[in-house]
Amino acid sequence: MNIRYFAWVRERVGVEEETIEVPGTVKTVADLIGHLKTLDENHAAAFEEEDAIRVALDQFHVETDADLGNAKEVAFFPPMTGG
Amino acid sequence: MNIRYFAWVRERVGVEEETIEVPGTVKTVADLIGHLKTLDENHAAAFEEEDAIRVALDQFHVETDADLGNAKEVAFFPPMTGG
Amino acid sequence: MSVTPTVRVQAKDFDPQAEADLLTAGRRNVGALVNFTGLCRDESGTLEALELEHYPGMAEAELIRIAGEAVGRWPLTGLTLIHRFGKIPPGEQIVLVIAASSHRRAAFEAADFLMDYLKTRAPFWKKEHLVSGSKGSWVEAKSEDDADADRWSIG
Amino acid sequence: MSVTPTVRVQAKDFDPQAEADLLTAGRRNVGALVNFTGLCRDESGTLEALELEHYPGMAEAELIRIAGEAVGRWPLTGLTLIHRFGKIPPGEQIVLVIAASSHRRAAFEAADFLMDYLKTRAPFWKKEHLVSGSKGSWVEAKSEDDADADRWSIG
Repeated sequence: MNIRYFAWVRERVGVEEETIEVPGTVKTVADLIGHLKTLDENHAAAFEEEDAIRVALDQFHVETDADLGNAKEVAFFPPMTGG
Repeated sequence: MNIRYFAWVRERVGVEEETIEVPGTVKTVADLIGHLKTLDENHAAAFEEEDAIRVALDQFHVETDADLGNAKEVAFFPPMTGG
Repeated sequence: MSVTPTVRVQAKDFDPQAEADLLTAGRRNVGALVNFTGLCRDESGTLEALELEHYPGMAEAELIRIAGEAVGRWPLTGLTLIHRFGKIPPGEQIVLVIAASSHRRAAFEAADFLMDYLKTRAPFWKKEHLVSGSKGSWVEAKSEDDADADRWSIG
Repeated sequence: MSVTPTVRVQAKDFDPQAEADLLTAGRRNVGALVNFTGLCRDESGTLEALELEHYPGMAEAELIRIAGEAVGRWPLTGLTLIHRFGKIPPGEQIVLVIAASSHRRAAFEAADFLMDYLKTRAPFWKKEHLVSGSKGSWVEAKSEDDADADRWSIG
């Protein structure tokens, strides 16, 4: 699964993008966040304030209880500040 | 007193502007309208629908119960349709 | 520092971008520009032109009063109000309002307020000239316009 | 006839008047144009530039979705949405929304809605570069922006 990070989430994780193997027990976005936090300190720091993280599945906004389904790309980022 | 008319009020009265002598009993805009209606058929037709007439005293919007005071110019016109 | 609105009543056309540029030139505190341009519609092909009558002197004075109210109500960095008079064919510009502010909410609200107030208080009247050649009639004021203007009344 | 919004995400600057002209060219049913331009402020001289990061692909897709919502909600004759990314110094333009309609209320509401939605849903993030040379920080989302966006929720 391809994972992308933006803004300070990207800075904390330390990479823009990565491909990871997700265990079969990971069904939802929340499960995925839980898994990512176990990878290393950077990921743990990035997801420390879970409420501040927004998620897109295949470029659509979703809530963290969303099923990953067959999504190819998951993106994590802070609340948006465009405009 | 100088009186100006605009839009269909002007068309009905038949003049853009006129100077008239107002009797001493005319104190308010409503009094003035009452007086103008007695002048001729055109004035009577122009002020037939009194509710549709708007008034400015010396270029400020006023209601018909306003005192004429020392106003030099009174203007009568329909509801505005600019913009 | 108080803002002096630019207000013009004129027969000739105007250039919205040139007016907007004047509100941002040399400034770095403008975060939002809201520009409203009102144009003459052809009413499904029936309208040849609108004739805009105005009350010279009072038109300018009333626009200045309305602009002053907006400046007092919202933290604007600049404000421009231009209204044309005379015969205006479909597709041409009639009115321009530009509100500049540090923040978008103020700019949006001020421009919206100005258009509502201008519609019900600025002494302009539109007469239709029809393609059919018939004289057409005076455009009637809309009750929605009064309702729109009432949205801004303070308690 | 349905309206196809113009949506662009680009590094280079844009020309609001040229975009507005495209929405009125050859048309005579446009009565109102509301043009919102968002500019980079210098924050009282402390800001050297904003760096706008975006999510390529999703930024365009989300703007198209937001524009589609506006077209479904208001009777617009045209709609343009442009958002820049990259480093933008104070005084430069960041975002443009133009809503064209026969009537002013629709144009005002659509432009206002688009800016509110864009602020909370379009994947762009601003980082400040300070004049002092220090790194600055990511601009935090404002709760007012969420509140503004909530104004448009349907029951």
